[in-house]
Amino acid sequence: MTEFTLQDQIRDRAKQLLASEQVKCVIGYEHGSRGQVRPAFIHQINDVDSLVWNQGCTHNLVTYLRDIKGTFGSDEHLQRVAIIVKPCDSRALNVLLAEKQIEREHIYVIGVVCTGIVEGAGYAGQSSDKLQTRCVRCSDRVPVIYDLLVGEPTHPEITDDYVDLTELEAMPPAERAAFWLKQYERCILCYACRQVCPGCYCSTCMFERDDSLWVGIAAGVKEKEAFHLGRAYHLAARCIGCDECERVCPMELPLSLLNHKLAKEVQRLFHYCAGDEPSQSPLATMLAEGEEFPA
Amino acid sequence: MSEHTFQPRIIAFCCNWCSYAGADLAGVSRLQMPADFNIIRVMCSARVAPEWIIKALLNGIDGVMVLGCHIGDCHYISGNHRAAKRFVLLKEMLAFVGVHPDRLLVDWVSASEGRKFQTLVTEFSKRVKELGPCREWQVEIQTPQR
Amino acid sequence: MRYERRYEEYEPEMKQSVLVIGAGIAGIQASIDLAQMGLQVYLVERSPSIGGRMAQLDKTFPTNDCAICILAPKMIECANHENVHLLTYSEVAAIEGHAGNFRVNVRKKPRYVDPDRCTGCGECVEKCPRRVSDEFNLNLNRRRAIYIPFPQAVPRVMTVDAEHCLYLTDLDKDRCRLCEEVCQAGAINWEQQEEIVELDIGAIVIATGFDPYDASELEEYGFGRIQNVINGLQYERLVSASGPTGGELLRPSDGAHPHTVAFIQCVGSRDMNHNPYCSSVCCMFATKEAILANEHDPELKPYIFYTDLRAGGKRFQEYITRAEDEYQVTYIRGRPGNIGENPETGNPVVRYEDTTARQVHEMEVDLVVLCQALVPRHGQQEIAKVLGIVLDEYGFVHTPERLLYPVDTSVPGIFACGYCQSPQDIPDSVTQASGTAARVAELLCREEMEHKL
Amino acid sequence: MSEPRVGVFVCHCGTNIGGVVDVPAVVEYARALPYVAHVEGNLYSCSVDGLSSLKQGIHEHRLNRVVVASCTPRTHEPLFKDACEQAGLNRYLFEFVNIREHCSWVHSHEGDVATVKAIRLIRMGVAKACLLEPQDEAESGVIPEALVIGGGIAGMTAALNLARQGFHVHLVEKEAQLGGRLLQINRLCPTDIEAYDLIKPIIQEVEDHGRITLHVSSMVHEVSGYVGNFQITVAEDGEKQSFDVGTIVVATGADVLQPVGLYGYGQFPNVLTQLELEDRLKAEPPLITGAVLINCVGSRIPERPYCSRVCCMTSLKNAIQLKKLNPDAQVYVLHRDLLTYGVEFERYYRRAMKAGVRFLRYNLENPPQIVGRGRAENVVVWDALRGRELHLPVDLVVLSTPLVPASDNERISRLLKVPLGESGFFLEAHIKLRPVEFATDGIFVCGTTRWSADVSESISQAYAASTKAAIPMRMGVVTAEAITAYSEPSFCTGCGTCVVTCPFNAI
Repeated sequence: MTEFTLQDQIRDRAKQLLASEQVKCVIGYEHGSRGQVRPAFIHQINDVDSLVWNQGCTHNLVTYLRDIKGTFGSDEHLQRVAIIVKPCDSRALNVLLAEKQIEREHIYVIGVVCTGIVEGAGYAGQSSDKLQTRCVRCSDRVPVIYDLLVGEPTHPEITDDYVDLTELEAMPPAERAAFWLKQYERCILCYACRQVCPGCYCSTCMFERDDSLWVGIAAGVKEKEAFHLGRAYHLAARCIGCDECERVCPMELPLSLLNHKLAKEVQRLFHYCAGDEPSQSPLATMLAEGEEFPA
Repeated sequence: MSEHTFQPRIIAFCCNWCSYAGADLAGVSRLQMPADFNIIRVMCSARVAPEWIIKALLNGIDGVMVLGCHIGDCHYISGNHRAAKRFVLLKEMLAFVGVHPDRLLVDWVSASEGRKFQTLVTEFSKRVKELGPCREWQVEIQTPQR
Repeated sequence: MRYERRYEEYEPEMKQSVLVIGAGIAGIQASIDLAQMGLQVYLVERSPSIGGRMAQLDKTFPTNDCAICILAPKMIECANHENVHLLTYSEVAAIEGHAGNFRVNVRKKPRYVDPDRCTGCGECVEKCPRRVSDEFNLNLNRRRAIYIPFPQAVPRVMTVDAEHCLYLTDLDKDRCRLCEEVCQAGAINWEQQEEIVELDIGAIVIATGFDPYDASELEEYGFGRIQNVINGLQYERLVSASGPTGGELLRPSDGAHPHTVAFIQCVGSRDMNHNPYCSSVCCMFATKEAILANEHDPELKPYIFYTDLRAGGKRFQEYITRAEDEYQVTYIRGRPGNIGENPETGNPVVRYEDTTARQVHEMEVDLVVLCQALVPRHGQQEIAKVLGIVLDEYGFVHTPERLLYPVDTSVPGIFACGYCQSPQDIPDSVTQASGTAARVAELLCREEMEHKL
Repeated sequence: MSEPRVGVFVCHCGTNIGGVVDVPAVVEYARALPYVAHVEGNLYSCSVDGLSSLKQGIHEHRLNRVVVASCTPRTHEPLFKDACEQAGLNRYLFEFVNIREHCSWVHSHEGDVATVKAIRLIRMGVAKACLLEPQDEAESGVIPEALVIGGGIAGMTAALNLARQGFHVHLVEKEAQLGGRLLQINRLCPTDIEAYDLIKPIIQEVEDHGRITLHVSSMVHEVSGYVGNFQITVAEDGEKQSFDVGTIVVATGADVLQPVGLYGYGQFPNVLTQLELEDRLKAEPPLITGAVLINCVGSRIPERPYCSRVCCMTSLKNAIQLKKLNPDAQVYVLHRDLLTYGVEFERYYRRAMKAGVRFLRYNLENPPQIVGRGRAENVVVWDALRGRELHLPVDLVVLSTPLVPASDNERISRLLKVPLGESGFFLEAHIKLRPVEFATDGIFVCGTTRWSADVSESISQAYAASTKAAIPMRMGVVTAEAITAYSEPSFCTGCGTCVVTCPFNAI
């Protein structure tokens, strides 16, 4: 199985869907002007052939669904959207489905079997042959939700070892605090991390509400830290680990570490993995019989 | 109060129905305890937003207690269930960014547990004292002239 | 129906007011419901505070809810309701009239404290030199002669115990009056006299509750003779966080932590020599107390000696299963023949036949809790006489048409709810109390509603 | 709202606060706090003098926020809020600071520390007070009509009581006839009165009552609205009818377990349930020489752990009836624990023994065996108390089975949005103190819908539910809690988590 055939299958189905007017748009990937892969929004059959699929397709396209919420028309004139998802992205679909941000009948999911995305993807001239670390530890080769599956399913025996966290976890608390403060000091509060995140869909972010006083004009490190910790916590048990926040950060803050740490703890404490199912977060449900915290 | 001894600043969020009443009973029973905590009354332990705790600990508060009704006693049926889950995770997160997990204490105090309230406050205050200031940008609170 | 017809014989003008006798959980619930229905409620309570027996309990089965935590808000709600008029430290002295129109005299005993001035601050309590045994804590400790019975008492007004006050009893007439000296509110009033309050009342609710049966009547169990044999209510105070030991389970003889506790059921109940009836709540409260014992100390072994395990309420049987599975509670079917005492250790020695194994054993334990029968409150006979209602042979208020009218006494317009009319637990008492309000409304509110519509 | 003008009243509480906290220093400090327009110390803020001084302060200094620093809001908040209201200030513009229970009493040996703490608490209180906004307690009307679902003894009692109180009642019964389970019962303990004699006049009165609208052979089809104003649609043979009510009482009853496969039931013709025996006793009383009644059939077992409360008495009652029909008959009750609680049942138990009914205790490890060819002939039982096996010749075996949740419960639960508990019976608002209420306002429950109960208990509960339903109807208005959550449309993303998590179905 080569990438070429996957790409062909994607194009074929995209053509069918647009031709039969089953969808009004296909959200996928195309080559950018400088050769990098970028998101594509295909409305015309003629444009379908620009769709690509390769190991540079790093973007989590689910994030674009929140922008078109409310544009799907009425039941009689339903205008669906097709979306290409990797296994990781598909978990974000489940999160949004559970949180009623999208409805299943509004989307046609083209799930692609994924063997991993390379580092530097999404940026011209930076692609390498090395898989992203999140892909190395990823055991999901098949999307958890799809209408059409493209590719041959494989189920490699990989378990997340959380090695990226080991170093920080081993540090004395003071050093850890220093590490993070150093990072947050560099934050320029551009909010790119939030904009790219499929889980950050609030119309007005609570950290920017004018009555909240969370992030003031001073934008000191306390406020930056409060923003990042608050955002990470808001994503706890919801973040599916696409690491788009880290990819888009112009200051290259290691944002994924905190998200990954929370995912690890959510798994340990609540035996829950975000996006496995379109289900309520364990933080919103009651304790099960016999469950006890603080344990 | 010597300038050199560290006086921690602690917030105790107490739910209106059980733990605030437990704190009242401690008072009625004249149970003595350190004074470095302030109680904030909330309707339910689930009302305590994690962001508050984050903000408090980053802004000069050295320890936060969240005290609610015992599981099963919640006035709002399941509020404390959510608090229980929320804060156990928050602790882990705080620990990961270098805030000692002992700076956040979540426990249940019923209206008849004045003594438990005293014990919790006393031990928590002791522990936070050991840990020292949470963040260095402490602002000295003005004390009145007597 | 029968009562419907009977009421019509009386004048149409029904007094829109209700007298509730007894301010335990049943009386409080009935008062709140009646007040919310728009009736004026006069809640008469003999002791200085409302709250009753439930205020003395530590936890409640089958949820282990803290009793005072769920009761105190009800007490406050009741006292604060604009239609409820509390008459604490008062007794019903005389009644005449009939359904819809009773005339009631209530005797208010002197507190020697002006309730309008007293702020409940408690300074007088600290200064009072006189210590007397504390009936709220079942005489396990001592209180002062000026006191409030428990911290959450309502109203929060001090009471001078006239029987023990040094000044009032002439024991120290010249010197004491310390309470008066320290009271900055000027609330102490030695001139206070007994007062008779006259009330016009449409209906009467009696909810006087229960007393523990005096277990010393059963000589073989050594209550009152063996120090480490206590009764169930004393145990409640011992494990209560607001009790005399601050919630530490310590046995009376030496203040040591018990490691084995035996709970004995049917002490004076289901017993032709004492009280033939079943007290209805002991199986469950013994189970609760056993669970609490094990919660206080997971190493502690609780044993429950029972005749029949009566767990017929909602979630009761499950509670018993949990006691066995999670709290190491052992149930032994058998009624102990006698309890001795090991003179060296002070340990009670329980002699019993395990009737399922048909063997006689002796078990030495650190503490014995007698789940004594519960009997109508003392003074029940006198109240019945004043009200003219019939009691049954055990002193419970007789409800002649129990099946259809479970809260109607033998006198029209007088209703009874809670333990004073039949052995029952808290949910049943609360239910009956609310139910009583419906019966009262049927009597008093008909006309009013008919005019409205 | 205009700029805050906060008044701070610091209570000495005699020496309770004043003896520890330096109140004059606290008062001085509070004067300097932002927006504070007036500060004073009181000997007792809650005394008549204190309260009038508070009201005077509001007028003289045009205060629009009040902070009282004294004891606990749990006892004194209503008092001060009332005082504010009397002085013309909205009661929600009051803030309580607890410097007694939470300060002077717990730091009583450290006056300086307690003073500093009192200042901190007051500063917090003033800061919060500045943000307070006046609130109105919204009122809405209550329709003085009730819906009672279920025409058994509980439902009829509730309906009749409400009607006698003067309210209009819609009574919905799914069968064609009123009476419910009691129609199938022969006699009732402890008086052994015929069940039909008991309910006949009640049915008559319900049918004749001018304020009760009967909907028989009907089901509640749709419910919407909230306390005071529910819209109900009832379907009778496909024909729908709508009306509005203020409150709802659920009294739909329970089912009785059919002991299929237990103790030869369904296999031997002479193994009956209690209910079947009742039927026989009514129609053609069987003359038997040997009968065994087995209790706890299908209850107090791992898959159905609860004790059903009423079955022991049913056994006793029918054992006595059988004994009455033939005093020479050998009638045995096999039980695990006999649930004859209280005064009357215990007396009834002694009566049964006197009548010659024999009681044997069996245990789960060693349950009775029914043997016979074509019909039950012998019951073999291990007598746990005597430690021996007994062979009891029988011509009748009766099984006491528990009440189980009605099959309709789930439908009603969804219809009314009220929860079912673990066992499948309805879940009340609080098992101890709110036994006949649901967490949802305006909906109440009674009788075996809630839990196993005998006739008298069901009636008590029906009266209780009736009281609870009458209260809002009698008040005529329901007051909504002034401080409640609301959704801010510009921030709401419609995730629906609040809807799922609210245990009161308030959203």
